[in-house]
Amino acid sequence: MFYHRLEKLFATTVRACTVVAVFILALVIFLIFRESLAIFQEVSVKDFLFGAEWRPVSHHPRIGLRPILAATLALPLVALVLALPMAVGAALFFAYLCPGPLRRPLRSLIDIMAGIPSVIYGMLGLVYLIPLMENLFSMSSGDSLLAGGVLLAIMVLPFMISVMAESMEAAGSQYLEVSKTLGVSHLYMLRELILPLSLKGMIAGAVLGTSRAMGETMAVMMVVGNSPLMPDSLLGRVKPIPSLIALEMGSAPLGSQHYHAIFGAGFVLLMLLLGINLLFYWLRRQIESRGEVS
Amino acid sequence: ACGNGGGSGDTAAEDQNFDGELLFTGSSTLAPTISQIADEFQNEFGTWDQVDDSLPAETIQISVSTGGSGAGAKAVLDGTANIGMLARHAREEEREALEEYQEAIIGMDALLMAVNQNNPLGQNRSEITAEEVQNIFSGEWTHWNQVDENLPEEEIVLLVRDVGGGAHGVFQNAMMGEVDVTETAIEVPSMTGLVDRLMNNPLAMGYASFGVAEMHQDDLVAFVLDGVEPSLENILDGTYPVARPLVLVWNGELNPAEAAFMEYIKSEKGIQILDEMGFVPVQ
Amino acid sequence: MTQAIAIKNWHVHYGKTEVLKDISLEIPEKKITALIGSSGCGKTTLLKSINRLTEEEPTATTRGEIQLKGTSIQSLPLEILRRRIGLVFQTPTPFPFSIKKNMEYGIRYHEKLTAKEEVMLIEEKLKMAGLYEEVKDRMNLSAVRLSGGQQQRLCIARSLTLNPDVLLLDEPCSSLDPKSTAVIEETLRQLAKEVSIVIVTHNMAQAKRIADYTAFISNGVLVEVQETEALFQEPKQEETRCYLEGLIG
Amino acid sequence: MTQAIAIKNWHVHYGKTEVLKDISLEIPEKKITALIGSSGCGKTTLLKSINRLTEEEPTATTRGEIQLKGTSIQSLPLEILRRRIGLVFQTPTPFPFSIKKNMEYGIRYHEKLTAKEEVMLIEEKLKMAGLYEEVKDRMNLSAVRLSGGQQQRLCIARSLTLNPDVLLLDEPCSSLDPKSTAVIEETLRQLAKEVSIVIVTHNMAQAKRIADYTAFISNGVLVEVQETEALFQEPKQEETRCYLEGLIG
Amino acid sequence: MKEGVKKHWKDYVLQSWIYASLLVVMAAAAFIFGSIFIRGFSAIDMEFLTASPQGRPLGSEGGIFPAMMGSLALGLISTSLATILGLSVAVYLFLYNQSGKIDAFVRLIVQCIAGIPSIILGLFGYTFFVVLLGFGHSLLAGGLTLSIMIFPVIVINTEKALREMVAHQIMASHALGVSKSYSFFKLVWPARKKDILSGILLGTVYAMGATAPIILTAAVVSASVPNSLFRPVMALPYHLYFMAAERISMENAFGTALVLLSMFFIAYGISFYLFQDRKEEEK
Ligand SMILES: Nc1ncnc2c1ncn2[C@@H]1O[C@H](COP(=O)(O)OP(=O)(O)OP(=O)(O)O)[C@@H](O)[C@H]1O
Ligand SMILES: Nc1ncnc2c1ncn2[C@@H]1O[C@H](COP(=O)(O)OP(=O)(O)OP(=O)(O)O)[C@@H](O)[C@H]1O
Ligand SMILES: [Mg+2]
Ligand SMILES: [Mg+2]
Ligand SMILES: O=P([O-])([O-])[O-]
Repeated sequence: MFYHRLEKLFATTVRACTVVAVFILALVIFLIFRESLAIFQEVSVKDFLFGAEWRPVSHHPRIGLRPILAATLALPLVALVLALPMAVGAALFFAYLCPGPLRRPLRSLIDIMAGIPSVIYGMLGLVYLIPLMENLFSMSSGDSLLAGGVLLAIMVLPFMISVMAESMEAAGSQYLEVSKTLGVSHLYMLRELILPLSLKGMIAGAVLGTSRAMGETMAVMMVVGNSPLMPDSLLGRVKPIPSLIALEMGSAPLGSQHYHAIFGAGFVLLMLLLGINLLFYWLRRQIESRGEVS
Repeated sequence: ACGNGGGSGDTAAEDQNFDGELLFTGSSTLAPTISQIADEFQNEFGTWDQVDDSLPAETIQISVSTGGSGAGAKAVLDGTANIGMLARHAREEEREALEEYQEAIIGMDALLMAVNQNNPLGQNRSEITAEEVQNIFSGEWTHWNQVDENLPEEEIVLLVRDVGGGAHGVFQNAMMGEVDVTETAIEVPSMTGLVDRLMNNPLAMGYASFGVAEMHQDDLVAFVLDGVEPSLENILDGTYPVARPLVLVWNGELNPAEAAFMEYIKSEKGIQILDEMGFVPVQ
Repeated sequence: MTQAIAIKNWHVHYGKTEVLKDISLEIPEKKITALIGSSGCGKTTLLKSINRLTEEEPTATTRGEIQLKGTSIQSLPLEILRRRIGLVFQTPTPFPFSIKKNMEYGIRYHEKLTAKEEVMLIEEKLKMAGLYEEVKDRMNLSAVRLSGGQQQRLCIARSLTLNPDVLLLDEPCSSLDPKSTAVIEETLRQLAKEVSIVIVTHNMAQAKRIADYTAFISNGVLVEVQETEALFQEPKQEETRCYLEGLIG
Repeated sequence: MTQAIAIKNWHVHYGKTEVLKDISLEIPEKKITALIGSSGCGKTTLLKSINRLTEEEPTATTRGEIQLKGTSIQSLPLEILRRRIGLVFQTPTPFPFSIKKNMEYGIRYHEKLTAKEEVMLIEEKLKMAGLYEEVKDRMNLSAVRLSGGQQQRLCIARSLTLNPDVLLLDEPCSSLDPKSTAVIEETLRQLAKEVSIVIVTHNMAQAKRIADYTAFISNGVLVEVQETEALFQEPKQEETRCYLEGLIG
Repeated sequence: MKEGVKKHWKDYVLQSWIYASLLVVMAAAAFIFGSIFIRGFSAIDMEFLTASPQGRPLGSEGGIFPAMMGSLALGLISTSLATILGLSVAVYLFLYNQSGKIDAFVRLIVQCIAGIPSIILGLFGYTFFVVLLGFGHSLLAGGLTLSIMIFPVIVINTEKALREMVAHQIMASHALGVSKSYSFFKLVWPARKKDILSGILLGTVYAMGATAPIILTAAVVSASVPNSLFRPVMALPYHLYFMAAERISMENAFGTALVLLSMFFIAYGISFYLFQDRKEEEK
């Protein structure tokens, strides 16, 4: 009998693939770490992370990630500040105010927006956003932290909306009917019941959005100017880790100091994002366990 | 074509190993030219046996990629490309890293100190000194009025190639010496991109490849540097200080297909395209 | 006997299936009326009809008339109607806030009270629902930490904060232990002095214990309604008898 | 009286909560045994234990022994065990395929029959479940389009295709109308001539009507088991009496 | 007052906030889709869809056919690999695993892989597939790298599809004593295949839109239609990046963007349709 015999093979395949999947993560972390190890033999971890200058191929090479790291953190922060209020507002609409027939088309639209490849966003940024910045702020060149932040905000917005709307629905839908029996208006319910209930969902959306923004490469690279400066002004130019890798990796000779330094930067980024994801995982567990109590 | 040293008995075995696809990687300055030549080559012959009847009847396929001169050297080193394109001399380390380093210089290029045609400085004068260039690119001077009191107090927007670009090293060595280029400069990942930004920003200054600048003569002002005009002759005889070679590098012997195409690059046709693209061919 | 609510030839369809068929029923004032019937016969739907929650169901369509003290419920603004008719669901549905906030939720929307008046109102209603003594010292406790029975009484108290004329309860004790059930039954008996109550129950014994009148619904049709005693002793309809003897459902 | 199944000192934990505590119970052969008890007392868990479906629940751990005709169920290969012990769930669980495919599902895995034998087997089992006449002309109809009662009978028939020795039913009639219920009850009475049946029910009347023996479980503990008549007339335990009088649950 | 609705000032604030947000989102959507459609449409003609990039600089004329094929090939390879891996993990969690701890652990890992930024995957793909395993800059290396990127998406989407499977039906299948593979192939797959497939399709377009992972592993500026796993390929997103960042031709960049976006719409259309279909069935 075919299926009796298949069972063993199927079960083994399924198990083996799961093990492989688990090992992929380990392999990624290990390899990136291994390739970056050499740089820490030349530069101390502290100097690497907090050194003030990134000049890997100068006559006097200096490998300091401080301005790069600061930009890596500043960009998603700017994006978050811009996107969060709008994401919450729009998510409320999609979860509780959207008229029935519009619901699915609009939600699909948001999903599609969340899936647009980032080069397309980058191209639009290059063509429309940068000249706009130049005109608005009379900048001599529109490439800037702000341009990157705005573009990232637009990119993560649909993603955050979709995460938040889902969690808002999950958090509030069981109380809708009860609230109605108390004769209160829809808006009253939204602000007194749904908003407080969605708090953790909103945090989750914000965290996930931030982590996306932090790892984003192509779009950001096309609008931030890529000068390794401290992000001390919104209109200043910056160079975050993903841009650094994309720009410099191509030319860093295999095994050179520059090459290892790039992997070092990549490892820092990887750790940052894994950290954020663990945080998110913990947060979601909190939310779920709260769900059980009620 | 390649030497027909092998007996005809080996042809079958050769056919098996024959590799009719080539990948060039490296200089963004050189890439458009090589792909142009490759395009002509493919159109003219189609299959390898048309080039040389000792080669099998496989379709000619030549891919060209960019990433800067550094990427070219690296790709040959890690074996991901057949031939690397460099818009500078290969560095000592790069030569040493390759066991059997081989190169061919196919042309010359220069870096012009250029500004937008509406740039205040460009409209005032046509000359610049090496010292001024150094002051500007090191970040000593940040506004145009520091270059010349009569100019408006507006920011100088510096455009440079990223560290992977051949131009980066050439400019550093020829103009800056030990002084670093300021961090406030905008890094553009290709020469065409750099020139494009130059054409669109009246406050910008940058170093433009002679070849690329040629194509946009009307939109740019290229300065005479320390009294030397960036002309064909001055570049060829080395009087213009920021000149650079266009180099193809590879490791070991060329295979038959590589050799056949290399021949074509050096042929009349190749030279003509190089010339059309604004570079100075060398034999 | 005055009526709190009069239902006249009431029909409800979900999509194409008719779940309530030509129901006509009068709910007497300040009495407890029990609705019994097998699962899926339409009891919940009838309760929802009375405070127009059926309107929130996308597929539901209704026909007929329901009056609250002589006024058609259609003509009343929704908020006023739902203020006057409270509804408590089968599963306790406290909001996941503190006890205090649960109680304030409805009040703050409908009324402008001083802090003191509010505290007093909340206290009064918790007492009416028989919950006050148990929670008075921990009003800031999250309501979801209360026991099931306490949660259900909190929901009743929350409904009472709006001073409704009618209170509808949908199997309020089905998920509770016997002790909580007894407390809630006592609470309802007390409340019936001031409020008209309709209670859906699947527990015959409970209907016998607390209801003044009992209505039996089968398959969307109102089979009969009588004083509770009479209905259980001598049902007029054969169908009711079968149901009570456990032959159906 | 021979036993089909013997449960000995059986414990089940979900995570840290013990939901079945030291259950010892014997299921007589070719009789109907009813399990009664309030919601959440562990009836479903007991049924799942018998054909080792508890093993599919990630958090469940078990202790004790269960025997099928004298052999420990642990020692039987899972496939054989589940073939010999069928289980029908509370909510009808037809697969979203045609009636025919639903019936073939189990057969095709366990046996190699010719097309003709298969058709005959399916026909026979549909007849045993009292469904044949209603569906014989539309075997290719999607099973989800059947009525609830028909779906449930289909699930019974599907279990029967494997010729089980024991059939476990978890409140099979709870979502059905009285007529379907009557049909299924009749079906079960017929089946009991050949198969040992365990049925969970929350309907006392149903237990009275069809069960030979009745076991009462409360809070994970087996309170008592007797012949049905005896249990309902004179329960030995006070707790059983309370439950039967409707004081609990 | 209409319907007795009392509006608090906070209600006005909330309402304006919600609608302002909605307006911004809709305006952004309209702008993005509008500009790409309008500008992209004028760039697209038969030649654009069927020819190779031409002109000087390369890509300023001609079409994007090899890039379309390259992207399809990358999508196909990455999807097949990721599907095997992703489906296995989802099925393992759903049917086989009986430990809550393993479940949580595997989910955490999948979540973490989903969180690895694509550029880091590119770095990984370069060191592992390109250099260590010696696949070179190639279709295979790019496909493998992309498959790691989309595999968590497939796990998550498949999981979602499986979770909609009524738990009781699975239990009923177990109760019939059949094996798990039988349950999967005869019950779960027929019942949920449309959802699973639409989840996979979304993974495919996600792979086809990614740039960062393929820069270092697979993509080149110019190559023929892919014909070997060990050759580099052109890809739509990288071509788009090249056109836009190097300012070769904004018109063609928009055209490429529109083609890329159309693939998205087609995929969403198919999955929308599959979804619709299922809803109908359930009635
Ligand atoms: N929102 C809905 N859409 C479609 N059908 C519904 C909906 N709500 C209820 N029904 C159907 O209407 C019928 C009556 O449902 P109702 O909830 O009123 O029954 P009930 O008497 O309260 O049952 P129970 O005792 O199980 O609570 C049932 O057949 C049910 O399936
Ligand atoms: N998978 C599970 N994980 C954790 N707890 C469970 C699980 N299944 C059941 N329980 C718990 O075990 C207890 C017994 O459940 P069980 O389903 O056996 O009760 P039951 O007697 O069948 O109830 P009902 O009459 O409502 O069907 C309940 O408290 C239930 O909440
Ligand atoms: Mg109900
Ligand atoms: Mg149960
Ligand atoms: O030609 P580049 O090396 O400067 O890109």
